[in-house]
Amino acid sequence: MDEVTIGWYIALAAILFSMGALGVLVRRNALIIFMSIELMLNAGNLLFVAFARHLGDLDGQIWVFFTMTVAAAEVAVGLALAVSIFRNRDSVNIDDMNMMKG
Amino acid sequence: MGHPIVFLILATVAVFAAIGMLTSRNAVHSALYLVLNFCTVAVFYLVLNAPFISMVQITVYAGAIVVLFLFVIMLLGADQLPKASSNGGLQYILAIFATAGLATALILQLSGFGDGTAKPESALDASPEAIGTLLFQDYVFPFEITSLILLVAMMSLIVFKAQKRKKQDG
Amino acid sequence: MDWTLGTIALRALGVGFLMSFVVITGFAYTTLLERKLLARLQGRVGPERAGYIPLPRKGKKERKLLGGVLQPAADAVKLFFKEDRAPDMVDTVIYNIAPMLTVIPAVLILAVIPWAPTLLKSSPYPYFAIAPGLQVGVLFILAVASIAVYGVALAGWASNSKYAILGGIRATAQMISYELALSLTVLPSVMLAGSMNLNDIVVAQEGLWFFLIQPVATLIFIIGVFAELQRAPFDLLEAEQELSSGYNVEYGSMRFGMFFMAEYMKMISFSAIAAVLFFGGYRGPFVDQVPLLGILYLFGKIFLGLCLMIWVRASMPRLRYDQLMNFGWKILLPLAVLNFVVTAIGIVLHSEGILNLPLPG
Amino acid sequence: MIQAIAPFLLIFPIVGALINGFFGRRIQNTGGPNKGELVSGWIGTLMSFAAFGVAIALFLALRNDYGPHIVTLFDWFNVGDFHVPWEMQIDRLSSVMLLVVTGVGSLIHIYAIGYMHGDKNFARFFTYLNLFMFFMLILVTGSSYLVLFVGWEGVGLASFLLIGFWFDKNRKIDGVYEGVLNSNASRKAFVANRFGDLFMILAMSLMFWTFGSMQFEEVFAAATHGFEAGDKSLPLILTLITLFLLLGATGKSAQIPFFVWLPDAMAGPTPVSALMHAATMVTSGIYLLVRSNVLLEIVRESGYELFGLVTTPELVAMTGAITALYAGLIAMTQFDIKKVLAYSTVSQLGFMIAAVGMGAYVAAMFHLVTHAFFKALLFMGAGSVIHGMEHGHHHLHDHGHGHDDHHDHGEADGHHVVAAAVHGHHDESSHDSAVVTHTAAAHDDHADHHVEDDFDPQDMRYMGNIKKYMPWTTTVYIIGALALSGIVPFAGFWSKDEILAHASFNFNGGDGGWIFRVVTWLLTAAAICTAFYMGRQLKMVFFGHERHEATYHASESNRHMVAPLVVLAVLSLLGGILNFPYFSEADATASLGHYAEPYESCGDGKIRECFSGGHGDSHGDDAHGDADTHAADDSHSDDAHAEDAAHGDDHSEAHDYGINLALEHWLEPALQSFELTEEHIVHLPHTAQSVQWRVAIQSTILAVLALCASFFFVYRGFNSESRKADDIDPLFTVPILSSFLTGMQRLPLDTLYMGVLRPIFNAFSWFCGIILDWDFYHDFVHEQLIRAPYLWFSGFVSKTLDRGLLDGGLVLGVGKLLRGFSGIYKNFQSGYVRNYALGLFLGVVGLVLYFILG
Repeated sequence: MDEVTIGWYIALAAILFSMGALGVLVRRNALIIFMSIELMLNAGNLLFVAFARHLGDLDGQIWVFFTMTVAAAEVAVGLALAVSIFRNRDSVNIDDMNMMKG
Repeated sequence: MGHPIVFLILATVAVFAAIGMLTSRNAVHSALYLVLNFCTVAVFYLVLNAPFISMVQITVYAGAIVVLFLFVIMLLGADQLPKASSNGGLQYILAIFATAGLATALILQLSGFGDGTAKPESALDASPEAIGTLLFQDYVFPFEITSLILLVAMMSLIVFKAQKRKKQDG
Repeated sequence: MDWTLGTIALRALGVGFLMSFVVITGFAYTTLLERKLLARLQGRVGPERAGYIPLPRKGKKERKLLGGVLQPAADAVKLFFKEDRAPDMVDTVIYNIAPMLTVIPAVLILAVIPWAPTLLKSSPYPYFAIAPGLQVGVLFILAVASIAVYGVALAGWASNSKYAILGGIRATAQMISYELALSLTVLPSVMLAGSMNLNDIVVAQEGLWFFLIQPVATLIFIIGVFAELQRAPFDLLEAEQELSSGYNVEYGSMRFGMFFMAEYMKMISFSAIAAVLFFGGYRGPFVDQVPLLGILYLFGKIFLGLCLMIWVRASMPRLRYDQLMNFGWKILLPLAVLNFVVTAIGIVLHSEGILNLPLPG
Repeated sequence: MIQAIAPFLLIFPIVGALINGFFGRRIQNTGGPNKGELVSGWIGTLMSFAAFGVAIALFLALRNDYGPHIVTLFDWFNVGDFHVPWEMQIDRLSSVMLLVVTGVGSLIHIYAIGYMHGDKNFARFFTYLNLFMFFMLILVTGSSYLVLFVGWEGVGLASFLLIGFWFDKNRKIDGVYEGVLNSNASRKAFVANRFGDLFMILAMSLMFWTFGSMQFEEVFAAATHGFEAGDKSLPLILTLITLFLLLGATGKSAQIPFFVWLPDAMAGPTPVSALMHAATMVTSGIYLLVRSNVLLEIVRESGYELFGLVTTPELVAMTGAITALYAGLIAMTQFDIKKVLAYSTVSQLGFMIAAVGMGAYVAAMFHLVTHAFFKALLFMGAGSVIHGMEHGHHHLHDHGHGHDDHHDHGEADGHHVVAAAVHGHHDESSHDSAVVTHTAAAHDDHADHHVEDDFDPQDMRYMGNIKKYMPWTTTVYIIGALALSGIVPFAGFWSKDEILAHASFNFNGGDGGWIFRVVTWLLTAAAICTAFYMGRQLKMVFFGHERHEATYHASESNRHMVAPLVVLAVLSLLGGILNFPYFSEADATASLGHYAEPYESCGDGKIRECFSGGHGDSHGDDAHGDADTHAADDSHSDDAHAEDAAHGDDHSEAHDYGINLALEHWLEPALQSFELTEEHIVHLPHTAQSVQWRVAIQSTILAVLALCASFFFVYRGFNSESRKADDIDPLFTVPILSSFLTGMQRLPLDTLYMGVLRPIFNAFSWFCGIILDWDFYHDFVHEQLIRAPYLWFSGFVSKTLDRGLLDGGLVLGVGKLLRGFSGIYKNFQSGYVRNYALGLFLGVVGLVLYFILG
């Protein structure tokens, strides 16, 4: 316990990731689901940076950039969708979005 | 890779923030917990010798993404969902078990990875110059691709908006 | 002095306390400056009763020297002693946190501003600042500036009032919009200096202040700062006529005061940033010989910046909301991008030896 | 300079295609539907003109410069040691093709602006035109068979797209939408072309297998080398290669086995017919064979006979000649104005192929060029007439009269032959039944009287006396028709005569065998046919009396359409000077002697090398596969020639001959059959370079006679004076019958005609139309041997197998079985996103656990 190893970060990232996943699965507010996805991405990013540090290699940090870019794009589009769905159905509850029900 | 006490404090805050985000009834509170989580992760980045990423993390996530969330929540007034009929506890139980299982498995199996073989801190030159050099030399193609992704996202938003406006006009 | 981790932290605490104290005190007098200057610009006198030194004059009324010097203290006392109560149905936690969230970024920015060349011979850092080790100072500023919006937005939302939430939404949209142009105009300085460290940027302006090379960027930066500070002519989120002072309408007492505290402190810190990025920072005559002069020079520049802000407030009408958005997205942003591109091309041409431009390095 | 500008040949058209392809619709509809069509059209046209400018520049650059310039654009394949660069070969042959393609193409672009006016897919049309241009230029400039093949397929694609351009026309013909018929026609063209392409691929594969290359230069050099070295297997291989090339050419150039697509291709808009199916695309087969002249000449020289019967050049000549006559005969029986021209095109292409087979490459190219002029002119003139007729018809509809009258007349008159009018449509629509030619007699039994809805602006029987309403079109059309018929001063006379002269030379004094004798007669007969059907068409369309109300309202087409027509008319008039023959043998010989000097100065007959020596910079040694062997040649003469070139003597030499035989002199360096050994140098028969007076006079007389005959016969049918009295259906006048009838009344001579000629003619035309065209030959194969079994098989598969066994037995049974289970499974499909996400996540967790624990 006297030194922080990469394993600690893996554990932390795993916990954060699982929480994000849980959020996606149990929350009904579409916006919070988006946030949970962001949390999952962040867990991944954290691991990237930790490994970059662990391996003394900058590439991990570069990939964090790309993740952030994609996350930003995803949020922008996703929120626009959420807004327009809200305009149509007056709700951001994803349980209301069951038009695909068989 | 940081002092254990620092790590533990930060990790506690991060996990606490994540739990808060998960359990808040109010979407605005969730967003704030998320910001807290992001800021903690940013501090982790600082500890991990990635100041540049850390700052970008705050700017992009805290400064842009969550602000967008807040903006949308406020705009829609969607901070609290009306009570709706939940479709069963099975979903909750299964989800909790599955995520718990995943977390346990990952922690148990992966946290032993590469024990104590971290490179010294000096091995990593994370200055903006180094990142820029790497980004524009080795990763220039993915970089351009991300710019394309952003462009497409932007265009999709514009199209979206334009359609909506047309619908309103018509 | 031995520069271990502990002493560095200690030093940062000490310097931080010192500078924050100076600035927080300074903020109080910035309010006075604003009131006096505004009054002068509008042909009034301004506060003159609190704490003047009476100079009796023969046959006439006495002359008031340093009129109003205690006015900030009086204001503070008044604010502190007002009854502090919140409306019903507010989101208590956030309602209470929001004013603090506005103040914190304003103070945080001070951490990276280089006040002077190194004051202590033994210091491992080449300049005097609270956190001199941060190499990505410019990014830090952008990061902190980007989270400054939370305070206003949350204050608006938590107040559970229509006016307040409209003010909050306006603030969010406005700050997101103008932040882009602001960030883009910071970059030319970074490119010219070749570093994100603020001290490097200051040092690079040894020969020529960047506002001479980058007049457009300077102008856009200043406009962006006005928008970022939500000061006239961009003070739509507290537009009295429309929103009855917007996001802070439900606040009272010192909570209300903290919003103004944040505003004036941000005026100071952004003046400092503008000085650092475009006006040579602490650079001035003899500053290399007498490093302490640097602090004076920087304060002087900050003072001029404050005066500019007040002057603009006195002379410009408020923009309409659509004008604000159009201006930000359709004029400032393209202009900033263009300026950025031109600068990049210029730098490349210079470094290739095709053009001989007066650039540092 | 050539290196620099040549790529723009390809860049301009593709840029035009891309602009119109991506933004065309927007440009076209700027400011309202079709408000911006002129912009869109002129973008395409200007791109085409730009390519024309480049072609002219290349032409000028090649004036003092003989050899091929290889312009490497980029590496195409790099697989191990196998490199295929994408190269353009600019030489004098390709420059002639370039000028024709871009020049005529540009004029047709202009014409198309007028013709397509108001079409809702205006921009798409120009996209396709430019795309076609692009591929055609690839085809013409490719330096290897492989690159050529890319263009070859590309023009096939463009042709497909353009024939089916109006795939959405919803006018019904016999219960079938016209658009469906159009797209069927385009598919037919595509498939027929693919058959030819199959042989192209075979030829290319064989070539690659034999010579290890598909570059023209390398293949020809290797073949020549092998031939000189006396390689025993070479003649057989080259015979096969040339045979396959011939078959490939028959597909694209619509020769006898594969010509069925060309008449149907008239479904496309008229500019397409003019551009592709007359002037450019169909000539690519000719170009291919001319380009491969070295191979053909080697085969001819080796004398290898396929099955012991014919050599491939002879086969080429036979194919061309038979097609020429056959298509000419069919053309005489057509009533659709464009189909007459289509069959005429097939026939004229036959002339060119025959010329190639006889070794008269220059004559073939000459006819190609002039034919491009006047056939484009004729097609566009026909388009103009159709346009006018349609206009008139619309006008008619707007005024809401005329049709009932027609109907009544038809009834009152009681002529059953009225049906002829109706069955024009069967011609149009029945590509499925492929009864392309009908005579009136064959359809008497189908008589019905829907005259009103069946107006067909392309049917010549509805026309008549157009000259009164469309004077410009009439004038230029007559010029084109005379040119095509081979009447004296017009372009067609000179080019066709040159081919006939070659044939006659081979026949009389040359070394050609019996085959060339047959070829000569066939071509002469085809030339007579040509004059006859053109005369018939002129008569039916432009002279006589109006036979339909619409004709009265026909009006001259707009400027965009008329201007190119006038330009082409001038070219058709003057095209003969391109290769004006000498009037005396002596002049020709003198010219040749003079011209041959540079050859001789080269010493041992390496003429190409000799030419190349003059401009060593752009034609480096590495361009020649066998440069070292050639470099060992007489270096002194090379130097001397280089000096000459430096002093510009070369230039003056090349232009000492005036206009006489300009094309021949121009092309000679590019026709690489010169590269053979010394004793085989002169394979281009130079004997016909002076006028063969006998042939010229003979063919002129025959043509004039045929024209007169056609006017005489057709006049009877389509000059019914009674039209004015409005008591006879104008469409009643089926040519043969009515000419016979009127003849009977006036001339005793017609008794003879009635008794003898008419049955013969009827039988013959019936034979052509029904037996030859339908039952007997090509469509029999296509319809009966291929289509019917295919239909049967697909019916079997779909009805019996699919619907009966699979659907009925398996699918439904299984479906019923599954319906039970699905009731249970349905519960999983809650429609809640979270439930699906959970399923996904459980799967992921399962996988992770499997990999971690397992």
